[in-house]
Amino acid sequence: MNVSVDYYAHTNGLRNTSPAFKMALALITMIISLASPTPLIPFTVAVLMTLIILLLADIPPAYYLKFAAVPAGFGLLTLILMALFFGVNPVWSLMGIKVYSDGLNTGLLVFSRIMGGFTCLAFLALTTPLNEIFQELERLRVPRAFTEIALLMYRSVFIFLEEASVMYHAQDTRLGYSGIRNSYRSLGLLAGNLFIRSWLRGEALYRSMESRCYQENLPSMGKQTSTSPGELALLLLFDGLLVLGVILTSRLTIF
Amino acid sequence: MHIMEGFLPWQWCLFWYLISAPVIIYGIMRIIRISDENPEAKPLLAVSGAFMFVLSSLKLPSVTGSCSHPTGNGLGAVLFGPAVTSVMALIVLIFQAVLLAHGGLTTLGANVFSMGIVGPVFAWGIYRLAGKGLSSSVAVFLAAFLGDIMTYVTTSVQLAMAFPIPGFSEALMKFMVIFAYTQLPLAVAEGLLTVVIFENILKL
Amino acid sequence: MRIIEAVDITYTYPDGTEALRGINFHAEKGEMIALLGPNGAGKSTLFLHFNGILRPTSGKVVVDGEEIDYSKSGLSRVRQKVGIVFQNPDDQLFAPRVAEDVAFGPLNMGLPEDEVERRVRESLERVGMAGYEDRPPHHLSGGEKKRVAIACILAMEPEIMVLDEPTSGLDPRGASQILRLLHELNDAGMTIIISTHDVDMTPLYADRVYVISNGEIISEGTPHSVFSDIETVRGADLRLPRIAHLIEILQKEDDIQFGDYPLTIGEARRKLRERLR
Amino acid sequence: MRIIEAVDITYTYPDGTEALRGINFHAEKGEMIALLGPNGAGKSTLFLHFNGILRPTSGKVVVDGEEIDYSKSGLSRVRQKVGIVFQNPDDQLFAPRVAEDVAFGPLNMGLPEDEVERRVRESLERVGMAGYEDRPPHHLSGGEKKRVAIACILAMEPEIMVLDEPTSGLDPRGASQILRLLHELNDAGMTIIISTHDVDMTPLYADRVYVISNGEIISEGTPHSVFSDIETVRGADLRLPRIAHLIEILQKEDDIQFGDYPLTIGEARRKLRERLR
Repeated sequence: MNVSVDYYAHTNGLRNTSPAFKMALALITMIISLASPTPLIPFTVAVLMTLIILLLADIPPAYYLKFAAVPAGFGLLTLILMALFFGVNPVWSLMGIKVYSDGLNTGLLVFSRIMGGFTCLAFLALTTPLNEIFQELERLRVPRAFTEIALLMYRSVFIFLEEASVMYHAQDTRLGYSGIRNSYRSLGLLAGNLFIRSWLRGEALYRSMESRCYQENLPSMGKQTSTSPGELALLLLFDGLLVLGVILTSRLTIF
Repeated sequence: MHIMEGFLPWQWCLFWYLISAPVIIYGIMRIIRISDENPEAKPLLAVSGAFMFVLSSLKLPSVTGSCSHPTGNGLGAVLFGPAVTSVMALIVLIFQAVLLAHGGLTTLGANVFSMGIVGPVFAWGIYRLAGKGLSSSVAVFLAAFLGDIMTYVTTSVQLAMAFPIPGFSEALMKFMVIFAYTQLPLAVAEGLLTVVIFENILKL
Repeated sequence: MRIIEAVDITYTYPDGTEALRGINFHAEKGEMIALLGPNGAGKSTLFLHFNGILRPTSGKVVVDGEEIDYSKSGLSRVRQKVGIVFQNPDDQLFAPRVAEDVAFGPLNMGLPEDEVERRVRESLERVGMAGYEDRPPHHLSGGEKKRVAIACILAMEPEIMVLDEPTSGLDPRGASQILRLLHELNDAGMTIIISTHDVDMTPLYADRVYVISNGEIISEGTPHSVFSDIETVRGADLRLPRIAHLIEILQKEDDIQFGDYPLTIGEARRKLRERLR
Repeated sequence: MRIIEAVDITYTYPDGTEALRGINFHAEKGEMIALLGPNGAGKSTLFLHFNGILRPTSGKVVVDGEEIDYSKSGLSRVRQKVGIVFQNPDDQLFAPRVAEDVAFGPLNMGLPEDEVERRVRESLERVGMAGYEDRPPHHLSGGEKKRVAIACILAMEPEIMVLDEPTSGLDPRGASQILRLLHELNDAGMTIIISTHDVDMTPLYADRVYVISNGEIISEGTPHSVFSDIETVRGADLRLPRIAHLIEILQKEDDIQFGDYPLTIGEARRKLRERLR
């Protein structure tokens, strides 16, 4: 149960940069990386975003590497699968296994986009607390009912994660996870118990909100932040250069 | 089954966003109506969403040795109906993308469609149909199991549409075969787990 | 002047459980009152009546001379006068940031933005949590969460603060910080009602004590008068404060007479000093 | 014979927080030990090392002369020897019936049905909850839940029982029942380790006390030796037991000498009786 993302989101070096700026940077860059028809720009995005995460947001490299290992591994697997199964023009043949050049190209492109997209997502996740993201969405006129539920959910998630982990330990102590049969029974009991708890918490929460004059709608409570002209210029420069790069490299092929 | 960030070409990302949007909008309208009638609804939906998120972060051991993350969407569909569940699923997917780096933001539309719309609609429909003749445990199992299977089929279709190499049907076959090996046991697992959860909730 | 009063209230849960059976309770303005009772005696249920979250099956609750009006606007009024701090701060803190949680009440009251800001700042200062505005509650310790929960109520500037087991689960330092805070608030004029089963702490703060057992008030008075009736206290699954118990044993078993039992360390010190010097 | 021993263990959470920094701890067979410390000192984290739920970042845990083997079968063995009762019984009671909850451990151990039944019956009898087999656990009182939680561990017949804050949140009667039960189990030969921040109760049961603060053991010894070093105790956000505090004040402020501070009512009574008669 990995909530250290949330911990870094609240403590990283870019904690006080405007969330709107961080969101715009992550999303626009993500889209540019996705729109690039060749792998070079997505890989560039991955490198740049990684540098920002490590140098500006001060995320410990060891932690970041572990965090990035899963998508990188999955991306490589995709590359291999695509090269072997998703092509029509074989280039090499090793012991009867054919490698397709077009498959390899598609695989490389998808791999690069996964890394480009993931690093943008990681940048957002590690620098911006989830609640600030939803508060920005609220300012963008996403319906309040949607953001309110998400904001109310945020706190409960951490409470339930903690409770679930204690329950899991309590079951583990009594050998609840020895063997698949036991594991199913235990996990089912845990989930059922957690479900009941979640409803009890819902009631308790409503009661305590009622005590503080809650009437149907949460007042808007987010911190007001604005994007500075400097940030805007930086955003335009950074993503403008990337767009230029996409145009220049659009005819490049590797294999 | 989450499609990762960066995996789908942008045209398909946009396509699935547009397809999912009407359902989400309808779901949000339903939520607004429910919470106007009952002010307790929002806190309750929020804790249920948190429950779905936490459930999905638990690892479920499977026969093949891999791990699945139960989604709780089937459970949600049975409790709240498919439209509200799709909105809850969307929020949970955003939480998963940002807190756990599961799934992604550009692929959100596609993921909501497979996991938040198709899965719950099937689970709900099957629960309704099966609930008439079969015992409630069997109905719950079928709903969760087939809801899961339909989610995987949908994901395969989405991937085959994005990578129709050499053609759509060949690609679909390949994705379905890959999923059949890895996901079928997990669908059974989730079906069983949902039954156990459901029975525990009824007993308590 | 009786600022809050419960007159003969009974409450029966929908499942038929009788939680309260004819409770009479009142607080004078500026008092600090302990509602002492074992788990399950009805303390929390009674508290939920004080600001109209629960409506008594029979009887009435009077706040500031007016019977609670259970209409929307009436409830909003009474909830601004009577603030409840719940036992588990996790049930109460729901916002992603401390400052947002504290602002929730004032915003619901429709106060202008700068007034909300002032109240958030001042309440956090008062509970010693200034500087924590941007923290998410799940990064706080138990004692800190409790203090933020109190700030949430303070920000509504109620006349009466009702606290359910405010020191339960806290270590000695955390508990004494909360107690000191409540004393300060009380000195500044706030009426405070505390539910507890901690008999050792009760004599340290309570002007008056109610003992509740099985949904009934079975004793009422100053700490000394309540604890002098040992049978009643023990009948409610409670006990004497340890200091009083020591003196009781010396008096009963060893026939060393002290008169009225001292309840706190300070009182016992004076009594013993007289005898030992 | 040291039945359990933690040798120089450190534990760092994935986010980099150092929860334990070089803990040395041991229990002799048949001892009753208190691990005293404020909230957040690392008590629960340390306990989770005792049966291999957490694996130390460095150092080792030795149970019954063998270092914990973290393989599946090794963990299964150590968990049958060391049982942990968690702080909140709601986190460990899941089943719809008390009997099913108690049977959970023995069933997971793969015991035959009649043996499971015998253990369920005997453990419930031992904690005084016979006759509650068919009740749903969430309808029990706090003290009853706690006793069922203890029965759940007893049913696995461990050699060592580890309890996290067993009396927290309980009213005086509930707390003293749990304490009596633990004494009985200890008299029957079970090694018992209790984490707590209740300094008043500690001297009533502990053969030996460890004081933990900020992930380090800062003091160790008999209750008398630990509490005689007041500075260390207060430095760990704890305090003297109230009885000892009374005597301390008399000794320091009023210059009435008693020598070693008494920690319990019984001890204080003897000291005072000598002086007063």
